[in-house]
Amino acid sequence: LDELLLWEKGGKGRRGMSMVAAEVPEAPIAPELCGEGPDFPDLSEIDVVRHYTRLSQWNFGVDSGMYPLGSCTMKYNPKLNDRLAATPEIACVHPMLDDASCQGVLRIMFELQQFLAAITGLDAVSLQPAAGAQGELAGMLIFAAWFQSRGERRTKILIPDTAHGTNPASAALCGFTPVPLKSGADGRLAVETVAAAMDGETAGIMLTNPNTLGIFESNIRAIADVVHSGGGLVYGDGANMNAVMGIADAGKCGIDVMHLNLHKTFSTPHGGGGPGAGPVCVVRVLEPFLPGPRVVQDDGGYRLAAGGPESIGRLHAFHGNFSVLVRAWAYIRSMGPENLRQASRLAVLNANYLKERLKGTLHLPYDQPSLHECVFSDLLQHGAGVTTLDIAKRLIDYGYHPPTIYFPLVVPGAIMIEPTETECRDDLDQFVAALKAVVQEARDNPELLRQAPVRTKVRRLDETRAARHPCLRG
Amino acid sequence: LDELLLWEKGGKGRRGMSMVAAEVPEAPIAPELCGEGPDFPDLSEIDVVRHYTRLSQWNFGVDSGMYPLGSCTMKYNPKLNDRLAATPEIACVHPMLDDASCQGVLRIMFELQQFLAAITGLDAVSLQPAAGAQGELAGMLIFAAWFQSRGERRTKILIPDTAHGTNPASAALCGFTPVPLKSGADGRLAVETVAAAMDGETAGIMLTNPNTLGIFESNIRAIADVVHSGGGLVYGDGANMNAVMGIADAGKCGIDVMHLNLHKTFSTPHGGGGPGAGPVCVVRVLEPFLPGPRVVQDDGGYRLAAGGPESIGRLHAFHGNFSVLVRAWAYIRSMGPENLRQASRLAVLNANYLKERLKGTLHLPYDQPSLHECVFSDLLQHGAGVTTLDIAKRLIDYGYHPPTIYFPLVVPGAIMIEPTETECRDDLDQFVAALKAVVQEARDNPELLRQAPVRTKVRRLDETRAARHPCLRG
Amino acid sequence: MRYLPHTPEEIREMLAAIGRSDLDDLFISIPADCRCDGVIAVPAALTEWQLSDLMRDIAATMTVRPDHCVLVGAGRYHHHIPEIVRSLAGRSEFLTSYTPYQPEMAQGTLQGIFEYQTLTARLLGLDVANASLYDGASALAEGLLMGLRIVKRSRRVAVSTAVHPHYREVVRSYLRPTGYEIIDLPFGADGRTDLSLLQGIDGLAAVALQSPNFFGVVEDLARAADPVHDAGALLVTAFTEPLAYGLYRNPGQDGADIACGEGQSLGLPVSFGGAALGMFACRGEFVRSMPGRLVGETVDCEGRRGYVLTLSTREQHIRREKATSNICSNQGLCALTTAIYMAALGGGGLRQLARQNYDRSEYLKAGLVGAGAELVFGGPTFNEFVLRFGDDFAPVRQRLQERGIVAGIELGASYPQLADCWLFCVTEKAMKRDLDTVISEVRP
Amino acid sequence: MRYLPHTPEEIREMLAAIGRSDLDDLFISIPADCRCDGVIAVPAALTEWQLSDLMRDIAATMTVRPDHCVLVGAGRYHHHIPEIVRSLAGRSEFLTSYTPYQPEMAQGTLQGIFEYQTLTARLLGLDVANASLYDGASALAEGLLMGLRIVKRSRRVAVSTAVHPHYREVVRSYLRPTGYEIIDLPFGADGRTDLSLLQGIDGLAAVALQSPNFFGVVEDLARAADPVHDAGALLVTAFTEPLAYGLYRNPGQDGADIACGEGQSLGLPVSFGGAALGMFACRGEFVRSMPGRLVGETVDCEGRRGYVLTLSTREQHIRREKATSNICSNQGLCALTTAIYMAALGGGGLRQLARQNYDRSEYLKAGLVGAGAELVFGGPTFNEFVLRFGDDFAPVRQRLQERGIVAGIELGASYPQLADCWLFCVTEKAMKRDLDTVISEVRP
Repeated sequence: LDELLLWEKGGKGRRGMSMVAAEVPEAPIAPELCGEGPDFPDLSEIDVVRHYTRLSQWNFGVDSGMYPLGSCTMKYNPKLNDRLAATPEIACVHPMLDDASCQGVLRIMFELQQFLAAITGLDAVSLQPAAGAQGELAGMLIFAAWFQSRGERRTKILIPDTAHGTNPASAALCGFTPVPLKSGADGRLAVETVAAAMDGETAGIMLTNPNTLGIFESNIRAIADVVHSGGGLVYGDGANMNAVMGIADAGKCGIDVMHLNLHKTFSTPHGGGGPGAGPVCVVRVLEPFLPGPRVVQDDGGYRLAAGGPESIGRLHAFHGNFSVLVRAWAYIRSMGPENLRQASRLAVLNANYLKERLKGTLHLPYDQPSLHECVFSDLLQHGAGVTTLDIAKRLIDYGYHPPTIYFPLVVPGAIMIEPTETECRDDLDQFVAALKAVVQEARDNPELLRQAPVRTKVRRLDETRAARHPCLRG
Repeated sequence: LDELLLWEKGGKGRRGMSMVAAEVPEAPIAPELCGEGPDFPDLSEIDVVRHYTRLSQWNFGVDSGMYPLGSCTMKYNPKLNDRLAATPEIACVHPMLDDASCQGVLRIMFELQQFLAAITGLDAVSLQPAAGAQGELAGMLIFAAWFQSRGERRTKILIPDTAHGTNPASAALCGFTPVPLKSGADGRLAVETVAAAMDGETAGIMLTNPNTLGIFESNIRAIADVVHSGGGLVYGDGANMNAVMGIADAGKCGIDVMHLNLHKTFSTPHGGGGPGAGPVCVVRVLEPFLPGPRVVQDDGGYRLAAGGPESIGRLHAFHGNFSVLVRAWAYIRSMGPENLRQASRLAVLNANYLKERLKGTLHLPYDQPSLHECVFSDLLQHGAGVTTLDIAKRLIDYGYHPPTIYFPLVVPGAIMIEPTETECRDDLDQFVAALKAVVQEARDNPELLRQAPVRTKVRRLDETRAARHPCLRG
Repeated sequence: MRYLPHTPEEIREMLAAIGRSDLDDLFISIPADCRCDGVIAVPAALTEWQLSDLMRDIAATMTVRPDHCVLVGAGRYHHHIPEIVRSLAGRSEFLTSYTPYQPEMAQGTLQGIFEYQTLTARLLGLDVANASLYDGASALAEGLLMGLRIVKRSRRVAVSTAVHPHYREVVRSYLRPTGYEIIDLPFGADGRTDLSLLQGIDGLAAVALQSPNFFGVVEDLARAADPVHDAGALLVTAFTEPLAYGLYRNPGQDGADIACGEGQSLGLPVSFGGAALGMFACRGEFVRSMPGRLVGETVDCEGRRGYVLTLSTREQHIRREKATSNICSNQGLCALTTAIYMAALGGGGLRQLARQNYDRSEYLKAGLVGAGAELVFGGPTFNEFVLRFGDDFAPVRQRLQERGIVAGIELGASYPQLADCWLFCVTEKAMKRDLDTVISEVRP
Repeated sequence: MRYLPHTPEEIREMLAAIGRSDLDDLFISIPADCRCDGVIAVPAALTEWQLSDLMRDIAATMTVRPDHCVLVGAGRYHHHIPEIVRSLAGRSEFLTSYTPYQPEMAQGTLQGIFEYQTLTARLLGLDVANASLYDGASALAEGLLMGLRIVKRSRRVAVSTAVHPHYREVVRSYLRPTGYEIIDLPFGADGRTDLSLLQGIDGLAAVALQSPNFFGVVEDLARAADPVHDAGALLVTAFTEPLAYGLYRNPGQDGADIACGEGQSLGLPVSFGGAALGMFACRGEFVRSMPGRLVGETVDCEGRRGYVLTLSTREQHIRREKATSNICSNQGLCALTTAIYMAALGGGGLRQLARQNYDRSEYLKAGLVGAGAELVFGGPTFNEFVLRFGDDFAPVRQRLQERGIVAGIELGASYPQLADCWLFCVTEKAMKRDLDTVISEVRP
């Protein structure tokens, strides 16, 4: 059952929303500046309600079922936090008012800064970055500003092949040239690899830890020592923080700068692509470089403190995705220290349980102690002429969102599974059963997989056509 | 994709909701009175969220599409009114507090009483009945109390074959014996029919107007005169008020008692079966018989006035489905007098448009000027061996909720369509096209209809088995 | 108007299609003397924003606010409601659907109600529960009418005077026109119903007790069942606070034939008493005499499990005047809401929550008795109890109300013999600091 | 904890299945010297009810409340938001889904964003819009970086000083490390940007103007386009109040190559400035240089229309360091929300609403000028304008704030030359009676 596009519906003169009555006379306006207004369709309220209700029904969310998208931490998004973020007194605060009018919201931001520092083991936090990639950008801008403040010119940055995909682009935006490093056969970066690459032109390293294979970079302290002694800085991509809350301390690992993804570890909803939030945390010495303003507390209460002369400056017109920050704050307040740690422990338990149960069904390229996610490949299915893509699409017919596929690049045909802690064992068992059924089908009737999905509103879409003949608007 | 029953899920010790911390010591309790607590499943919050999210996805509502269920007035349910009814200060009011603490909610009830009186043209209103059928019951109790107060014993009640189905049962609950009356070939009740049946043992008549054929009982004033002059009362079933707001005046029609369905005419959501609200409206002379308490206004503000000695007494522990009343109040305030009238005019326009466009496709047993709904039958499809039920089920595959079927009983194989005013012409045209396509299929491939529906979670369910071997719980 | 989609052009075209010249033409079947004069006397239309402002102004007039501590029960109970209950029950597929007459399009509602029936039957300890009735009061009336249908040729029911006074009023309203007789059963010094009267009554179809009753006192149902059954009657038990069965024995265990009452406590807002939920359960043998909708499990033509409305031969649209009731709807969304609440709470949670209510209530009870109040009834209670104070309590209550605590209600209006007795209710929402405030205000 | 489903028994069994003895065993790969000391220093867990109470207490500390009349814009605008926008955008299938990497399971998000792109392109008068960026400020930075990519070998951009000061700060942050030069363009007495400087600048990739600009003044974009293009640069226009294009000519009509700005006005709450929405559109020829996600229409293997993320060869996960931006998400739900708002408003509604803003703003402007204030800039405005008062305005503003009206902000912090100048904003939410109150307070 299809739903037309908005502008294929409606009739001129309908209205889907109340209009305030004119209380004042119409004012004259210069005709040469006047436009005609955009060609939007006119709809009634029920048209709009049905349109978006139907659209929503073609979407799969965490509330619909398991979403084992590796590296994305699709955990349960508490409804309570949505309501709290919509508290009218909070949702109406204008960001250009004076601090005295904003004490409540400043308090939330101040506390969240403190909480994130405590969770990472780092010293200072800016909440401004609106997403993980902007957090990375903030980190790289801090790198650049640091070396600039020291009068040094360093142009290279080391990035292992198990890091997140945004890292090279973030580094490049700040003028750094990424230098790829190969991880070892155990899926970890070796100290020697770093030592060999580190030189006086190298600004530092961007590590994801645990990395995208779900493996903890056990050599991280030694690696950090090598980088630091070469005059470089260590960037830790904190997107996988869900594995190690209350367990690993980024500061002790030797990390200087780290961003967090509140929409991953801290349970804020992904919203079909955003808004997220990517706060950046730093060690004390880098605090002056953080983007401003940040919230400080003194006798007068909470206030916004602008960035100093070394600050990289603003990254957002105001304070980042504030309504996302409120949700993350609420999540941390709901969990407390014990439950945050337990969440990580259970996330890792779930991933290891899945790995154990799927071993043999799917090829496991790195059979290492892993944390919150595990990476398989389609190697065992090559005989049947079935690919990772086919397996993923067939899983859809079983009611699951597929895992992350073809990432990390270090594993050909990767199938990267992150269950998160909010899945219970029964659900994991059902997922295992579904995946095994798909793999059995791959043997018995591979065409089923190649034709999949068949139970969705649309079947496999022609992405090549979309790119060759772009139709980007109606 | 199936969803297990609640108790097929879960694990003992999970919790889906916060528990307050114990602040006071545990108190002793008599062991012989102590139970073990019920055998409920223990679930986590995400279990509960997914369970009910999935369940909701198997339901069709007004927000999903056209719901042309005759006699049920499935119009758009404004979201705004849901929010207003949930206003925290309103949703928290305890009904045992004194009037001074309840002025706001009493004001809403008082105004709604006034509004409903104005809309019906009757004099006094009780909001207590929790549904249309309870409103009917209230009406019949008023009939009984009226005759009792006059020392009369009347045992019969006239009910035409075009009245709503609950009427006989409501009358019987009050000890009246329903006397069925046949409507004429034009779908209307003739004055002579009533005159012939009216006698000194007859308490009155229960009319639905417009009746269940969608036809206005044009003889109503003469009928009322006959009943009144025979010492009887006239009950008007106001379930079809959506046809005549601001157009027909029940008081002028000679109606003494009438209930309204706020969940039909006044746009409150049906909730899969309730809560509804069925206020009862009466002429001045019957006011003392209304259920109490009602809200009155005097110098001290609004207050609850208990029923007097002639009142039929309470029908609800408190004030009926108050949160439904708030929504209806909000709807009337949003619409104002012009839009209420226009809603009826457009509802009737839509029904007549559909009737015109479907004439010939489906058999129209009463080709009369009709109001908000029209009744067809499957007569033209008998040749193909296809029934009303098959047509209804096949419509489901086209994405529509079927019309009301096999009602009213006066039309064999009835298909009763009420589009309501909130459907736009495009949507009516699409519905007509779907129904014509189904009728074409009935000619070309009747098996398609008999097998329908095929696009739903379950196909035709075995209702006989459900009744023969009842399984009413897990 | 945003709810009316028709453009003037569409109206013209549609009128043309049906051969009418204007909208008024559509109403030719309505005689002139049945017509309205002028416009409807309701206020002019408000925009969404004006109406929101108006509601805000009305809300501002409410003197007892959401953050107040309201120590009042008497049929409606303030409990915490998790956000998920609100958000799930508010999903528009549930909210905007009709009674599930087309089961293939309503499996959500139907499975949800089947689960509600199951949880309700388990909670009440009976074999089968219906899809809900309007509220606890009408459920009790329907329960007694059901007893009168089952116990043929009986025309009497006995109702404890410790049943909620409003429930008794509704029972009277329902039974009056058909001339059934209602016998009042008195309560004793312990606040429990005195059943000694029963022996002398002939033709008794049902005996109604409420437990915990209006005074919060838990009736000794186990000992009541035998005398009731010996009198040839059914034991119909009512309740206003089902949470009690998380801690106390349930009606089914104690021999009730029919249990009926109010489900508001289980996840519904107090909301001035409605929307309410009549919960209704009975022993299996009586199912065909039950009022109200029932959902049953069955299979579809391919053998898949599914749910339908069933046993509708009891109902008005089939049986018409011979139906078990005139009811044709249920409180569907309210039933679903309480099912969501019960699912979120779970069995373990229900027990803990009931404990919290009991312990806090006992804490206040003991504290006030310690401060000089007299406990009016000696029987065991759950989360409500009745006290008498040496001095006039009204001014104390007024002071407490100014501090945001609503301390009980006075019983004289319903029970003249209990004038100056105050009914208190303590739920998990009452914080110790508020209870301590009440105690210290009372202490001389 | 209600978010953690594992029972102790399940944990035991799962550990047994993977051959570990306890949960700590799972972390053997983490060296001891990388471990946390003790527990995380965050406060103890709160129940749902405790957290709700805490939020209520925090809300109570906010002195500017939802019913206040806030005559402040400067980048965020108070507009009415219909309840349907909130309730539809809040549907959990939208809210809890990820970036639509699996299009077959995400047609809702994808069609919704395709429609957003379309409405945005139509609103801005350009050929193509992306799926959104973080906010207006970073959108402008990305727009200028895009200009620098398109106009090869250019290393300079010119930015009007009448662009929102925070936007200019963000531009500086983004451009600083790569050494691009930013040239400030001054504004004139009419509040419009003075473009006469442009002629002398070499190697200019882009010129950024905001319209309406920070002072609320509508730039004469039509006359700006030629000199900018003559200088070999792209015209990049920013905006903070897209509602203006319901009344005024849109950037595309006036020759803009790239238009970028903030979409908050279109149905998003002010919410202390976030979540925000960076709207971004450009001429069709530049689409492959665009940053951010794009949704395109295509067909499935059976020919049915469907939507996918497309042109991803521009993006970081394919091109890595050669990508057009490092962005890998969008403000998906914010974009969807504004699309819902634009759909509910419609073209006719947008025009009416823009008129309401303009008329009310002109009413206050004229009223205050009549009461003695001086209009600082002579150029035409939309819903914001700058005034200077003869007497000290701060005490007047304080009195108004006590009456629930927040009257403008002072500009000295961002523009020392505009100390004692006040920027006012009037939207459709400002009622005439509030505007009259302001005027009468100002009148000597």
